[in-house]
Amino acid sequence: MKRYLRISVFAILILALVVTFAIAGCKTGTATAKGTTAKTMKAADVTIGYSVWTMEFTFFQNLEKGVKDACKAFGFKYSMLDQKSDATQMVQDMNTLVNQKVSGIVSTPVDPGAMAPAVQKARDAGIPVVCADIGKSGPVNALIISNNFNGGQLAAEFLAKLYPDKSTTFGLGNLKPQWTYARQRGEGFKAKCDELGYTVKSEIIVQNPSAEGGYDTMQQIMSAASDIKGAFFTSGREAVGAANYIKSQNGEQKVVGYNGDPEEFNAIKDGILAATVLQQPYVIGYKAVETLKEILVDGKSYENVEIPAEVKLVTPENLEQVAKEIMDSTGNSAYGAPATTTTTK
Amino acid sequence: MIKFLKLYEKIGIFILIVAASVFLAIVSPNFRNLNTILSIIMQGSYGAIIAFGMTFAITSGGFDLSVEAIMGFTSVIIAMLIPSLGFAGSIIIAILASCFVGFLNGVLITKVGISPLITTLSMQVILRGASLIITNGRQVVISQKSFMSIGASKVFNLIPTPIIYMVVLFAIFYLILNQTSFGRHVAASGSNEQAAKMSGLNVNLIKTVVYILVAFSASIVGVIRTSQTLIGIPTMAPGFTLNVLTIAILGGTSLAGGKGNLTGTLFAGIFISMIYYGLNLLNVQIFYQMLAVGITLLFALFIDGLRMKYLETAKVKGIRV
Amino acid sequence: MNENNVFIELRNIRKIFPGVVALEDVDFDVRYGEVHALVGENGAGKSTLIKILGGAYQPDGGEILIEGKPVTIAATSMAQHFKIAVIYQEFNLVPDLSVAENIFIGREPKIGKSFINWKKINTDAAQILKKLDIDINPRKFISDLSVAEKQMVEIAKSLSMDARMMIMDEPTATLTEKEVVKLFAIIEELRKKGVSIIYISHRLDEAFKLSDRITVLRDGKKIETKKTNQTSQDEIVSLMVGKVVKDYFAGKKEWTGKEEVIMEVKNYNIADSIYDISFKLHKGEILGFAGVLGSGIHHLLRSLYGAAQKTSGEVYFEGRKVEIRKPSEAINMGIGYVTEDRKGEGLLYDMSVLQNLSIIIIKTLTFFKGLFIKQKKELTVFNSMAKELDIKYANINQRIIYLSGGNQQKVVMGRTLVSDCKVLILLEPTRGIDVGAKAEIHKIMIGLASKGISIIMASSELPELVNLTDRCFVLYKGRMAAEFNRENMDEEKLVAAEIGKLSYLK
Amino acid sequence: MDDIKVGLTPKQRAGNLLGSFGLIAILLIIFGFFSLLIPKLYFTWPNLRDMIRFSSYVGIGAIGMTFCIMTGNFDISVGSMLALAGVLGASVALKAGGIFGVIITMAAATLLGVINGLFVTKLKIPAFITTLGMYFIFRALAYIYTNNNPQYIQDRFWIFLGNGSFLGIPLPIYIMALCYVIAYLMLRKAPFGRYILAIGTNSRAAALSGINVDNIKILVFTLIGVFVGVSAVLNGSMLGAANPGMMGDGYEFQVITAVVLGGTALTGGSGSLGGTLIAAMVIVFLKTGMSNAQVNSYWQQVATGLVLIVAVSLNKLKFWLIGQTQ
Repeated sequence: MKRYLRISVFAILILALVVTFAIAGCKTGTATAKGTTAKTMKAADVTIGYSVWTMEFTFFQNLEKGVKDACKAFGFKYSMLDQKSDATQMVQDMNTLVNQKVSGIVSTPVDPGAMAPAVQKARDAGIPVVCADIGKSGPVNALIISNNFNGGQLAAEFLAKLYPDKSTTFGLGNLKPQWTYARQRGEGFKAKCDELGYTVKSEIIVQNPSAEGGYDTMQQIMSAASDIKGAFFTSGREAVGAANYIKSQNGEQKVVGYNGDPEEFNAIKDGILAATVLQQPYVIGYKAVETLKEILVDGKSYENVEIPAEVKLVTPENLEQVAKEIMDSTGNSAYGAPATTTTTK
Repeated sequence: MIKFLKLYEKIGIFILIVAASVFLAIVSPNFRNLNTILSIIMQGSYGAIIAFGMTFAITSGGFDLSVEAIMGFTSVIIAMLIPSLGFAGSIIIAILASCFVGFLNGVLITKVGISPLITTLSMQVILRGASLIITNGRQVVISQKSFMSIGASKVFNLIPTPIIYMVVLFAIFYLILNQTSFGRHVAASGSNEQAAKMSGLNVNLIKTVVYILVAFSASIVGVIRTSQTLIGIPTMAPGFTLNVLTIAILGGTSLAGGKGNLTGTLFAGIFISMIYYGLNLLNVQIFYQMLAVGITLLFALFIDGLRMKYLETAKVKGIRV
Repeated sequence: MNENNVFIELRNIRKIFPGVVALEDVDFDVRYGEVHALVGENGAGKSTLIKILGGAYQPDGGEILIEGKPVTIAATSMAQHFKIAVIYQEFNLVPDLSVAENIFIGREPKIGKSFINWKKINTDAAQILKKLDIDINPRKFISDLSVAEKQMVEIAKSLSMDARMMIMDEPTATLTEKEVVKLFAIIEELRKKGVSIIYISHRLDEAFKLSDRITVLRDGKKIETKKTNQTSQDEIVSLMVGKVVKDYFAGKKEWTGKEEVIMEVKNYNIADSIYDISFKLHKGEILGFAGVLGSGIHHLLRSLYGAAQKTSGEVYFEGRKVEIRKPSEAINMGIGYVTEDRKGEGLLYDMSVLQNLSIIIIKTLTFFKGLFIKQKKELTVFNSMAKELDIKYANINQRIIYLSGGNQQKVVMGRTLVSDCKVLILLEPTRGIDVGAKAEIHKIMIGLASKGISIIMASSELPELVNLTDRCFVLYKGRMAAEFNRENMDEEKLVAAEIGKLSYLK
Repeated sequence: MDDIKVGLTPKQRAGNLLGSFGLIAILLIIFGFFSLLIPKLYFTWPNLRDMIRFSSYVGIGAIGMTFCIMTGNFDISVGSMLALAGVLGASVALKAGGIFGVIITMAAATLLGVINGLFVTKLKIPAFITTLGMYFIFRALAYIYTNNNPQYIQDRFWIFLGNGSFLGIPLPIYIMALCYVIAYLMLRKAPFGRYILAIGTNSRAAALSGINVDNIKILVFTLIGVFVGVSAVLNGSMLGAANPGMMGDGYEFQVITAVVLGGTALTGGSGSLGGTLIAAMVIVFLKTGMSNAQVNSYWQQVATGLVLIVAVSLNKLKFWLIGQTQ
């Protein structure tokens, strides 16, 4: 009996809710229809929703800050959701934002291939979508992305300059296979090495996407090819771990990273890491909102546009200068403030 | 035959290692290099050390899914405290804090009676969140370079320190499990909890101490890994827990409890490292590495099942085993 | 040491379980250096009494005095504190620990504070085992021991505690003759040292050989304590059996012995337990099996149901030769089985009364080719069976563990009956249920037999066998020891045959 | 002498009430709390609709797991199974069309379930370990089969399954409801349900009642496959792609959490499908609420863990109140 009681209570509650919403939904539904037909909006009415890959990585934290700061600058309201590295959550977040009736969506997708239906839904609801970094699928308005391939090439050129001897060999610490976009960095690196006549002697996947994972991978690369002179790691944290392994072995090998996270800046400053390819997550985030502003407020049209974001090689020579530029443009220290004093988000 | 099967229980995994070594040594000259061998053992040590603790937990009839979060937690605490306390002080506090987490696990499991699965799974999520909150989601760079000597130096300019830690901890855990009354009480609690209680053992206390030991072993690895990279990493070792479980089970520790095989755990840790490391060196794609782990696991247990069956029949037939 | 000094005394001990008074105002005492035998039928309250002494149960009334001082034995560890050791029938040994470790668990000799002194623990254990003249390597694991060896380890364990009182529950049930002799020598030695022993056994001759006094329990009450040398086995047997209320068994129909044979078992053997058993079962017959622990009856009946494997032998059912490899085959043939271990393998304790009753036949009460249960039909079947067996329950969705023992037993029996079985195998059908319910179960059995269902019943309760069965076989150590029919069957003869005293029969 | 427990003490009544309505209460509290806190974002029909739609991902997969845990077993391989079935189906859909893709996904998952079941019962390897091995093997096969290329799902029929709606209610909700109705019928109205409960509560008694324990176990693992297959179809549809590395990552723990949170005992023998469904919704409702309220994502993790412990403790409280020991 109790079971039937329980089921019926639950069913009645659900039914009551559905009815409530059905009535409420009819009213609000017509309201939005009007909203989307309007060509342009006032800045004060705009809400930007941002769906971030994860807030566990410095890179994405900086990207998020760019999005948030841009919203503040343009006078937009702002709402952020965290995919927590889960593709299903990513789609869910996109839907949540549509339901929140935000005016525009910025997404940094964990699985760019798996967002097409969700993007379609947003566009059907009249909400423009801009991807900030990583990649895209579906009818996305714009994608702002650093040139991953080019970044890899820069790393190869840097190592080539250090070792003019063409018989020199290098190692490559690549990312897990499911992160297809970031593997372009490795592709760029390999292509450039090929072009310049160098050999990538050992390519190993970092099993554990974390600094200590890079440490392990460097150890493996050194076992496989002990005569390499340098290595490129396609993600910053792993590069620092790898460089620390070289240091612990008192090795001479040069490690180049990719991202420009604070720990990389610190490591370059300390002479542990040779160089890194700087992405500008803050700028990417900022630009994404700028693009949305042009669509929403200025009434410009973007469909499936790719906007490249500049990547830059950071070496000990230009380290201080780059750090200053970052400080000037974003108000953030490239070295990362001590954790105790940083403010939340 | 029976003697061999009995022996197999103890060293079965060792046979796998020998087979794998011979194979690798034949296909790649890299493996005839002492440094490579030491590197493989070193990378096996991280999983093995935590699996020592996990072996205790499984022996007592439970398991612990919060170990990877405990590693990150340790790492973060060290990084935050090192500027003010120096590395000795911060390591001690970090390990104590991790042990306290283990204590909480133990209390929730024994006193509140929540299953180990839910307790430690929740603890994993909570602790990850807490570590991220402490550092604001940042990785914390450690500026004290001498700290690196703990996990990244070599003894006699040859043997990496993690291997030393692994051997020392193996000795300690082995002594605790097999030589002390406490260790035998752990086995008793997992083997027949009712009998253990009837014999006057404080099973709740024993289990709580076991979860403290797991947390302790995880925090040791947290310290080693933090020292190697000189970064406090709140999200350290994602997905490592399943690896540790695999090592303990492959090592021959029975999930039914009561039988902990630390020697097996030690070798299984090295074996798993051999698969990943060795196949990496042979440029075998990561997918085939996973396949190898899965098949080895099933194969080892299949053989173990055959062994048990044989011993059972032998017993029924009256052969003294 | 004064022989008459009382070590432990129980006064007015009461223990009530839901639905059953297990012990009612029992007085009992044990002196120093005394072997005190405790006898009674199953369900008389012996186990409850020793569990109270061992700290596993708390009495609901009365008091316990040790050396004249009132005490509470609040936990098993407390019993150890008072140096009372209990050797239960279900062993409290840890299978994955060695013999020596089990003997000294919780009290291991140590080097320093925590390290086990393996040398000492093993030599100490070896010493104790040697004292018992047992040939077991103390380094062996318990899981590798035979049942008898485990028994000896249990004894060694309590010896090592320097116990002042030792309680032995059926210690010889699983031992060989040689081992029994050893055990008796040990008991003799313990007695000399002033250790008190409570000795529980179904084998009366053992009790007479060993004990100083014998206490008889029946239905939770103490009947009598006798000095052993002032009584006889016959007297004790009659005290144990008591006056049977013959009314319970009224209505038993006349069985002629000329009914057709429904099942025949020929030269049946099971490894290590049953040797060359043959018998015939007739339609409408109640066939009894008697025997003490270790007689192998349970193995035999389990294997007839397909729940255990025979090593050789033939079974004929309704004239056809059959192979019964698993319970479902037996069920399909029309053989039902009611276990003696109701909790361990009878009750589906998380499930309702209704679901427990219908589990065997549920696949036949379906429509759409076995997809859906005909719930109305299920209810009808349940109601008629509940009425037939007079099962008392609050509602059909009540979980079965909330029913009393008697009603649980009726449900478990009903489960088999609804499947229209022709042969019903009942193991200890009235174990652990109260007197009133016992009578009901007996009535049901008689009713079934009158309807032409054949019943094979194993019981350690002699009145049951004597009054219910048409024929009764007694098994002793796996072999057919005696066969009785209604005319020549009485309880004393059964007891004598059960304990292997066949000479008594002549 | 027969004592029939008709009257319950107030404590036991409270316990029963807690058992029946505890989890629903938690769901309503969460929903009510966030509705009051952020009414415009949370208390809207589209939000509620999508929260229920997304609970189908864990909710459907958890049906098979509920059965499995009821028999006292575990299946760790469901996440990898989801990925392998998903990529197989998606690759077929590219060549032969969506309907075939969906069929292949379902068939593959079912087959993988059968394999698990056979390994567990015939080789006598404990389910936990067998499925741990399969966890690695299935995922590896998914990678190898696709050579690590995401399989895009563009077929309109397949996309429609996860994203379309009928009468204003999304299809996944209908599908989830259908799955639960079927599962409910199996558990409560068919002999099968009795069998799995019997095996979970007392497998020896079940065997003595003539139940073929091995066959029922194989069937249970097969059903896990079937429901994971449905989940894979819907998940693939919502994502528009089957990525061998991303799909179903961490799914096993989400599913087991929902089952245990729903009140199914890990020791087997008891549990409820309704509990599992509500638990799956609790998790989604809580996550969405916290995200919408802009709770710091680190604090979200802490809160999720705490809610889990509290919810399971309530279940313990129930047993304590009823005074029932297991």
